[in-house]
Amino acid sequence: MADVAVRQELAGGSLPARDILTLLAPSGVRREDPALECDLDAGAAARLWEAMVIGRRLDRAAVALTRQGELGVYASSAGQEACQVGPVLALDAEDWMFPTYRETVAVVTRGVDPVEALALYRGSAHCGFDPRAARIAPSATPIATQALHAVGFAMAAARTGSSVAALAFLGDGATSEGDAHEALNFAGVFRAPCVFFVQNNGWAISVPIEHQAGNVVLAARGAAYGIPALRIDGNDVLATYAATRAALARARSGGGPTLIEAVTYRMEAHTTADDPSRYREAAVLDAWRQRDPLARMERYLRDAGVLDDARVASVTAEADERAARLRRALQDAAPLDPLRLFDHVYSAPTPLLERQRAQLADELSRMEP
Amino acid sequence: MADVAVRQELAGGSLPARDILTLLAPSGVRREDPALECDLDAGAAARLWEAMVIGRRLDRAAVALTRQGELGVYASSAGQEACQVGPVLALDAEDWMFPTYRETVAVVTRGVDPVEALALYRGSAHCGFDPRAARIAPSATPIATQALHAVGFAMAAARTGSSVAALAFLGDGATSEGDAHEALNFAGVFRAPCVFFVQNNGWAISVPIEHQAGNVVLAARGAAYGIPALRIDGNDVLATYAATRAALARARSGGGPTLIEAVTYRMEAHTTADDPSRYREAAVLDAWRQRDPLARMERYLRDAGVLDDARVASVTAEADERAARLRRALQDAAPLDPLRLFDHVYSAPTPLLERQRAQLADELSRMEP
Amino acid sequence: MSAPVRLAESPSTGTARGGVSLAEALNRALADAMAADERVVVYGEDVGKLGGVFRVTDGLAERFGEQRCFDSPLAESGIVGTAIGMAMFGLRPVVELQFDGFSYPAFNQVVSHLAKLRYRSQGRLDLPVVIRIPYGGGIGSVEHHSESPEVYYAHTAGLKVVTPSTPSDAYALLRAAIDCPDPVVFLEPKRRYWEREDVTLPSPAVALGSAAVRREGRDVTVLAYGPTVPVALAAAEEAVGEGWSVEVVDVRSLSPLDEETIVASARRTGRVVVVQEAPRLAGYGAELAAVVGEGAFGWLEAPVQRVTGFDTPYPPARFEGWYLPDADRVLDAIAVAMAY
Amino acid sequence: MSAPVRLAESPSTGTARGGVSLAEALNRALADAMAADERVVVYGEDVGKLGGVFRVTDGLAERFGEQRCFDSPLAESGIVGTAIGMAMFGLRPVVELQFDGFSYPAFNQVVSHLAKLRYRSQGRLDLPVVIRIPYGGGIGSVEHHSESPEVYYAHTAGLKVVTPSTPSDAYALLRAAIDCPDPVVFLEPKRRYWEREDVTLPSPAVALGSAAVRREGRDVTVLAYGPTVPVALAAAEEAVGEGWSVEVVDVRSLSPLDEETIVASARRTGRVVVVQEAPRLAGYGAELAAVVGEGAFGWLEAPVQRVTGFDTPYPPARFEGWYLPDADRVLDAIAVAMAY
Ligand SMILES: Cc1ncc(C[n+]2csc(CCOP(=O)(O)OP(=O)(O)O)c2C)c(N)n1
Ligand SMILES: Cc1ncc(C[n+]2csc(CCOP(=O)(O)OP(=O)(O)O)c2C)c(N)n1
Ligand SMILES: [Mg+2]
Ligand SMILES: [Mg+2]
Repeated sequence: MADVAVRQELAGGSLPARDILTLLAPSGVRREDPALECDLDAGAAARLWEAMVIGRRLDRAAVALTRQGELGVYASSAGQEACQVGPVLALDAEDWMFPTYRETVAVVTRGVDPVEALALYRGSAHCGFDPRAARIAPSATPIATQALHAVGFAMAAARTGSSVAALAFLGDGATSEGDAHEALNFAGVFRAPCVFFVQNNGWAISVPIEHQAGNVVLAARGAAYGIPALRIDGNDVLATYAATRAALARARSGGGPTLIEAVTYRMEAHTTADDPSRYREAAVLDAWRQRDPLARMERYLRDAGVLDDARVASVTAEADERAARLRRALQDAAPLDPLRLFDHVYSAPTPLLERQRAQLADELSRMEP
Repeated sequence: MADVAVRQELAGGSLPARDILTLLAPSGVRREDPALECDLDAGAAARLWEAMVIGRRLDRAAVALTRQGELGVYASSAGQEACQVGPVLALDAEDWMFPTYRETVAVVTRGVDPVEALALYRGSAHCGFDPRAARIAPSATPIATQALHAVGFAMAAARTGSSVAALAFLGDGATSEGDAHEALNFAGVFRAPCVFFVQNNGWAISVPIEHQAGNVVLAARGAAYGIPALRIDGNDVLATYAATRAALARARSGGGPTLIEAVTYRMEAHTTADDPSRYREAAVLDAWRQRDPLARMERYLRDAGVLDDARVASVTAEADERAARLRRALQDAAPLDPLRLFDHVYSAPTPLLERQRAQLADELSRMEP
Repeated sequence: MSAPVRLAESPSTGTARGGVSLAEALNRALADAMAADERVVVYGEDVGKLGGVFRVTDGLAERFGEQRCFDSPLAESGIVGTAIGMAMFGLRPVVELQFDGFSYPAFNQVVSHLAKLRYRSQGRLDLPVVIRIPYGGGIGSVEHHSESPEVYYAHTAGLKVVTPSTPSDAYALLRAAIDCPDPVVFLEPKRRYWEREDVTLPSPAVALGSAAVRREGRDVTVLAYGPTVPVALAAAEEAVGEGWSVEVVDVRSLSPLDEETIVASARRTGRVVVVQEAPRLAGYGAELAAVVGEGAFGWLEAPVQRVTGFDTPYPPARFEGWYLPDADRVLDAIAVAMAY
Repeated sequence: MSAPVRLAESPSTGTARGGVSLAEALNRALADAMAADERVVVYGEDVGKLGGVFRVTDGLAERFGEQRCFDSPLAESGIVGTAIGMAMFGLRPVVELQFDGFSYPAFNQVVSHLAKLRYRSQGRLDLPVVIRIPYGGGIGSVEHHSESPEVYYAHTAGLKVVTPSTPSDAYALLRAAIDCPDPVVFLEPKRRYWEREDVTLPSPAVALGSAAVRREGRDVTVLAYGPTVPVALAAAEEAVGEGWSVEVVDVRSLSPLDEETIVASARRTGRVVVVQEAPRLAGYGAELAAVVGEGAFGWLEAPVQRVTGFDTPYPPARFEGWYLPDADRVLDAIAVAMAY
């Protein structure tokens, strides 16, 4: 944890260094924290672990599928599983989440088929799932933009008397964009039922958080907007779950938005196209491996007696099976229909698009043998 | 001060209500504050008062000239003279300032001829003064954008080992824009020698600060960026001067940026084209008149014995004379040369611009009798 | 070219001068849309209590309550970004960006999301968002208040872009825009806000994507839109004195473009002049010229003439009378076309 | 149209394949400019230690120190806005916006300030800022990484906009852009980064504002720029088989536009095809078509043909082979022109 300690120190000048709230020590020992209550007993918490196991397995498969050319590129969630599983499982069915390209594990945890979740990276669709059915906005690539969508969604919910809330995922780098600020400010002004979940994984591609923010304690932003904020251990799925759950409850009861900074670490390259050896020492990963979100949860569940070798094996087998299904589905995927290129630009095609569609259809017909 | 009290209260939830630092009570009584030291004795401070008297007089003239059609529109500084005079007189000769459309008094205080300062509002030039000579960036209209210019300027100064600092003016409404945030964050990251002077005058056109910001204590933003921040009485010119002076000294000594929130009030309409009766009660102005920046300074200087009726009369006469000169200059202004329209799009004209210039010249020649 | 334009009078909401002003027609369209569909919400800077700096939203907050019409913080990206989120929820936001020159901070949200989310989601997300932008010059204002950004939006696939030139079109097009499941950038020719037309609202419906022949003629077609339509009509009127019969087409919908009406007119007359306030290089008039060149090649008797603003930033107010295309300049272009 | 493009190989910095790649030429131009003038500073996201996601800034931080080449926070408006301030101080910033689709957050700073500050200040402020933007499709990337935003910039008076298509032009144009006292939007055709040319750097100087005839021909002129120049050249080569002699003009400077070279070529051949990756409506090709229509009216034997991307948002990677104009499509357009 040298990294986090350094970051906290850096923050010292401008803000009393805040504790990082943790419910589960890296060792797997359960802690209590009055600032963060978790109502899940070990039995109920097991599904958090299961989702992380499955998420990590699919994530690993996605990296491999990229090497095999089935995906064009992929941004791994490795090391951040607790940040993606906890908040998602804290959502109510009707809530919406607003992910980025980093949140594939979050998207599949919400129930989206991995094939659909990965269409973006396969290059077969910009968004492979149905946002309305999944109650997930299409994963946003332009940094921080989705935070405003989440706030607008939440404002609409509040204005129409709905009790639905919105969950926005953001990276640490994203907090530098103007949109992140405007989102926090709109949320503060309108007391929008929106939870901002910032995964501070230490990096924005090659730029470390220390070069990204004048105060590396991102939770310190909350006060600027009159928004309650907390800083939690992002590798502790009990903490990510509990913090999000409490924030959603506050949102639903009219208490407005919450900013959660989850301190975690990006264990993989930025994407499969990135070469992190150019900008970071592999050694730092070791410290973070000691803080692995899955290992500590497994330890905790085993100690609590809700997990044994058999269950571990069966969950692992299920995860493998899902990964295999994903692989098969991609390998067996039907060819794409080029003419779909023209669909859904508008609610109805324009004359210009009709002409262009006809042109491509003609070209295709001329190519036929 | 009901207004400010209310605003402080509103802030309570998220931040310990901060004191508003004041060196000169509305009554004109000088106070000491360990957090804000002012090295000017009353004798030296008199020039602050003089600049405010002249600024207010010119401001009033500008409003009148708008009614007479000499100016197209004007955004008055009335009530905010202390915010514009104090910071400007705190600058060193080599420093640059980055004003908005609101800062006409600041611009003339820096030494710009009022005719040049008002060309923007006359519609004769977008910027009537020479930014390099005045060391003032052209007044920015797109809200908050100038803050980034100030930061970039300061970054450049720091990188090249210069001891020049930058002063950025911002309104309260401006703090909602993404650019304000990006400016604060860049300044924090690069420890840019830049002072952000926010005139919280309570309004962004018709929108009160309470609807603008989730936390109406704008100084609370500083901590988010690791930037020292302070909140001062914006109608106290000793405070605006001293705070800016200290911030500039810190900037120059490598201490990085400072955020100053000056709590003040917009006494006039947003601009001469605005009708504030649609959105605010005239009554609220009374409370603010009790806090007039000029009156309290005059009281203080008289009590200190550096000001008497004679000097008041002579400064007033000089202010009147400057206003008269301004009026005459505008009324006697030479007609504009239409072909100047094409100058300075690029460092040298393009063939297209040459053609268009010739076209207009031809049109003009055909119009001649 | 005319003398420098003076600062415009403020918008009248009275009816003393008879008829309906363009601003009033827009106001009525908003009110009727809000009354007809409670999913319609209106927000932006100063649109609530103040009723907008041009009073286009006057009375809406009072009538529909501040849940349906309200002031936002001063942040255009925030305005458009939250409107997108509201549309995802199921509302139909109509947001105002206060001036053309202040629409740019929202550009990323407009281009990267508003325009693309339907496509991105394979048609699963409707984006019924209207962005109202008062645009164009001629009101004697300071910099950034007189821009003609139509190309930025028209070139962006996924957006619809319309601009009315009459009060009755203003009403009909705004209603159509609000009813449309696609995002619409609604460009309001601000110097025409106070021009009046003797019309009873609601005016007849107008389909997005259709141009209108405003005046029939035989010799030359003038293509104009938004603020320059009255300029084109004035030139057409003056042309009568020269013995030229000028057809004026109000393009009205910049995206999609009604190529059919435009090409048909060009083929009829064989001569075309296009008019825009924006600078010439890569302006919308280039598209009109290109479409005419493609569709009426064999019919053209003269090259398409472009009458445009100059390729400078918008000049200070006292220069704008020389900058803006006026009837004389259009007439000059007609003369050039006729001389072929 | 070709098969779907696969994810591009990563940029090579080796010289195994001989010659200089476009990315290497840019890297060399930056290094030479920094060595020649200490006012030149380079920054942006990931341009420091990483050397940029395309390695165009590789080695600069190491060689010139982190005062001269450094990473910025993730904020494009911040990058351009601070560059403007640096230019006011007297530096010559060259900033990178990581991808075309991520240039939009900076749009307000670019359009409202960078383009206008010289004009606003009556020539008292120089704005020697270069904004480098890797642009265009064809690298098999995810959404927002393949946009062609050239019209947004070219239509903005006060900006210069250039786009090289060869390594030697890349070097020369970037040096010219950095030396220029005006702001330059420098569009780098990212799918050409790894194409090599046998050239010795520094390559001969090229003036901003000049087009280049890349291949002479008699029958048809193809106007292309940036990534589509090689496409046009390939089509010209194929056209030989049909007996058509095709001239290819690399427009290269989108603003200002070298109308003279273009019109001269159009008059010579009498037939013109324009090629762009961007959607057609109000794209840059419309300007080229309009300029040709105006300047070569009496010479044209056929309407100007526009070969463009389709008017959709940029499609998913596996569709881009069908989306992007390729040599076959250009050839089809040549055939149409020749059939008149
Ligand atoms: C507006 C914008 N600018 C630049 C990029 C390029 N980019 C993609 S990811 C990334 C870093 C994001 O860092 P962070 O927000 O910390 O998220 P992480 O990747 O660590 O999850 C950048 C710069 C982008 N996608 N959008
Ligand atoms: C980007 C942008 N959006 C909108 C406007 C229109 N506008 C001009 S002044 C103003 C209010 C500014 O309020 P504040 O920052 O508090 O400054 P003040 O006018 O009170 O000095 C607005 C919305 C603008 N100039 N720029
Ligand atoms: Mg990160
Ligand atoms: Mg204000």
